[in-house]
Amino acid sequence: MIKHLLSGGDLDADTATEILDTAAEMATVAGREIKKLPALRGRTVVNLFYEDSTRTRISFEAAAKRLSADVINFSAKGSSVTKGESLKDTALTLQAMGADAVVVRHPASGAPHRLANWVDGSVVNAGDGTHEHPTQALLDAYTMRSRLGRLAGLSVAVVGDVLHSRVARSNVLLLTTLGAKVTLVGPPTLIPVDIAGALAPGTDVSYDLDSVLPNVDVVMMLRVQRERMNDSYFPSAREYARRYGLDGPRMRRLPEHAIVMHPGPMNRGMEITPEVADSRRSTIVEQVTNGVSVRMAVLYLLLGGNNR
Amino acid sequence: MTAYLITSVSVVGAAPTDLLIRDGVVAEVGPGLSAPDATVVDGAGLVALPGLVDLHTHLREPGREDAETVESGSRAAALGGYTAVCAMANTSPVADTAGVVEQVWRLGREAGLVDVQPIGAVTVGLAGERLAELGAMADSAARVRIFSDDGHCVADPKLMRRALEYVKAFDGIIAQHAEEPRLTEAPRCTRVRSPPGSA
Amino acid sequence: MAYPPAARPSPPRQPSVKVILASADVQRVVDRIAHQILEKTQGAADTVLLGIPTRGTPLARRLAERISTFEDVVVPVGVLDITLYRDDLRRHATRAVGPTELPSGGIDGKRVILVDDVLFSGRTVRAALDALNDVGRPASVQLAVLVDRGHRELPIRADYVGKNIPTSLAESVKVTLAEVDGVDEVKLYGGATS
Amino acid sequence: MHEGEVSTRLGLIGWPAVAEEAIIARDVLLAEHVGSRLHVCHVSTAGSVEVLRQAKTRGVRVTAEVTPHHLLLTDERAETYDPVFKVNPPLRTAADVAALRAALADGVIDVIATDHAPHAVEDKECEWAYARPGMLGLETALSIALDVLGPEWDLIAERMSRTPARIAGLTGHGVDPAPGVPANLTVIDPAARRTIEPTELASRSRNTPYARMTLPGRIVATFLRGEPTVLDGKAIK
Repeated sequence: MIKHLLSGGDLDADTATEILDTAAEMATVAGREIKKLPALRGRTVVNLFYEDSTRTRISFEAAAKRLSADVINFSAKGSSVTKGESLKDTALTLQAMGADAVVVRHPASGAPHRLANWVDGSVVNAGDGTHEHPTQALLDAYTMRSRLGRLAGLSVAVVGDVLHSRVARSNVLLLTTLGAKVTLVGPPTLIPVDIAGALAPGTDVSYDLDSVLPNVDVVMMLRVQRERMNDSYFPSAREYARRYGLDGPRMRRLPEHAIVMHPGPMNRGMEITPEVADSRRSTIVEQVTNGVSVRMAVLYLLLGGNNR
Repeated sequence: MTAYLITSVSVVGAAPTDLLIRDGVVAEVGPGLSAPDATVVDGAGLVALPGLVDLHTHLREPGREDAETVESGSRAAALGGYTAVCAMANTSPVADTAGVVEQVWRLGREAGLVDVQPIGAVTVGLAGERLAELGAMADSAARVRIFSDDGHCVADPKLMRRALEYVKAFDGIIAQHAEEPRLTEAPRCTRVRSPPGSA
Repeated sequence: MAYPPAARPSPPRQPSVKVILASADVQRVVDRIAHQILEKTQGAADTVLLGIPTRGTPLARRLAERISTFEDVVVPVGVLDITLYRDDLRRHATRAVGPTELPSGGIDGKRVILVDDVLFSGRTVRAALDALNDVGRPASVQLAVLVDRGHRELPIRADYVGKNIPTSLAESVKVTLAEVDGVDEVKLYGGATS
Repeated sequence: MHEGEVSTRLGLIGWPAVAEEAIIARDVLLAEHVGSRLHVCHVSTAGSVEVLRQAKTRGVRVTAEVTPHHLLLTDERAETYDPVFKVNPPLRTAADVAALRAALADGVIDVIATDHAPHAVEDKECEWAYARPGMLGLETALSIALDVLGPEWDLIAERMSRTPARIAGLTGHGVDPAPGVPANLTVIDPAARRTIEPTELASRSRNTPYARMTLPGRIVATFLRGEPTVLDGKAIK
């Protein structure tokens, strides 16, 4: 079993499948009267969040508490102005407090990897800069599998600002490992120049959303920051929505069984319209619930045994 | 000054020979030399090269003596086989005036380990907006000949042209840090750190 | 059967293997336990069988099937995974979590009979009781095991025992079942030859 | 770091080769137009080599330097996110390294220059994005030249002594030891091999990218105008 979860690429097919299967078992806990399992009793999980993200933090907090772990939230809303503590000193502090696992979200890519050098416990990457967000990819895969029954052979379109998307990177790596075929769609300015070679061979790129929609099983819409406009990645929000937004008519060109996913939070009216977000194809709400089960599975598989 | 006799050394890869150093110069080069007053250095299997010269070094002094000083940098250079190094201008204060370049030059002489030739900034404060007093630095005791905003690119084409032209008067050279800043701008990634006292 | 005197340290040799229950015996023992359950529970009303993976699960199904052939009563069967409740979780690499499937009628107010292949230290049963506690509130809990090899470390005993096998700690008991291993058999390995 | 497959995989902001090549192309044209000399610092890409080659064939008075780390290391080093490998211009690809080595051999690149950039520990022991770019180089440059070029002493003397001295106008330096010449020289043991230990370096900083690497060659002695600055491998003062 692995010690840290820093990238979608850390997981081979068997390990990833074991996490998804374990998550399925963990999901049954949610239906119980007593939503508790003793597996991590006495373990300490620290949520170290340098970016405010209640959605991800409460998901990890719920997961850890359901497994009876002690949770310490450490939201370091520091700013470049305050001369605060370095990442290394924060890590040594957590180490001194006996943290068994550190769940870290940080605006700088690679921060979790540096942290892993300074703590003995396990490090879980909850989103680092524009690099990766592996538990998001796992809950996405879990959602696809539970909705469509399989992952191998699935055709998945990931649409939007791939260049800055840690969710896209983790998904490309994990889905390819699990045998799905990924097509990246978006304006050329928001697709990295050599994404296939860099991440996963066999990844396709398309600049035309309408040509891709009819033959995919999953379309994952990525959040697009409006501020990107000021950096002229695209001329205007309206043009972006017109060419790459998922609206009703486009949704109806999807195959009957196809599902629509979004990591949230959504820009309704930008990359996705309310009609699509609230349709029965949309898995946006269940992605959140699945997130807790998947994170329970990850924490259990990292901390449950003596994999020191 | 002590004399030194380096025996059976290969000068720049040539056949091994003896090399006598006396009064600051190479006195003799040839086989079977003898110099009773000289300290002998066994050069068997070794290669003698002209002292290395580094066109591009950061000695950090003045300003960041915690990272390096002219003396510690000079010592590292000597241990690397250097006898002269050119010190870049991105110190604090920036070496964009005769005063600072002379300070660096003097620190080099005091250290006495390698010749330290200061490089003058092309623009004031390395900001890429106004030419620094290149003439004053050229005429200073440091006799600056190379000018560079290294660490930053002289991005404005007109200013770069002016700089290239202006230094022709004293046979100067502009050393460009080639990086179009508009293509390498990183988005303002604010350096987040946990606020003090919240650890 | 008294324990044999401590053997002189004999030269190391192949651990001895002894077949305690051949496949026909296993089937007879299962039938006997089924009858005992029917007798003790007066017809197995409001009773649920929960198998403890891995081999408790097929045993529970066989018991339910035999009970329904002896008397016309359908005893619901479920599976209770205890991995997350084990007290030695931290001593081994992380274990895979198995499925827990409760019968549709649930277990609240029911008589639950836990079924496992071998009763030894009793720690598995304790974990099963913890797991049971989190999934419902049965009226009562009983325990049926194919083999009881002694060496209890907790105050736990079985209500239905297929075969008592006195063993030394140097020995090990291996139960194989057709559904899992292709053959019904109980073997005793190693230690002193009785 | 270098914009390419590795930066895409690591999610780090890339610094494309074209950003260097565009400026070099512009500046050689400017220098040619005003008829002045230009020196290009730390050339790092194959494309830059081609721009310089064309300029030189047109007779532009341009000289160029390459650093030891751009002759030896590639962008894969950033995969641990250890900022000791963060430098500006960034480490590039194997193809760039090969092009730089060839250019150094055939003279399109005139000199090796270290871009020795000491940094305090706290400026390197942090997140990649916040770390300051730069690597130590003075104490390892000749070993890397030997490693990359082999025992080509004349070529090494040309690229690391004669030509830089001429460009910088440093009379008395860059002259092969011969009777009457100022005794500015260094003596190297080419057969020696040493493993780089950051704490043993004379520099006040430790940010060498060659930690625990074994490199050929060790400086035995260095003389500055006849005075020894290094004897028996140790600094005199």
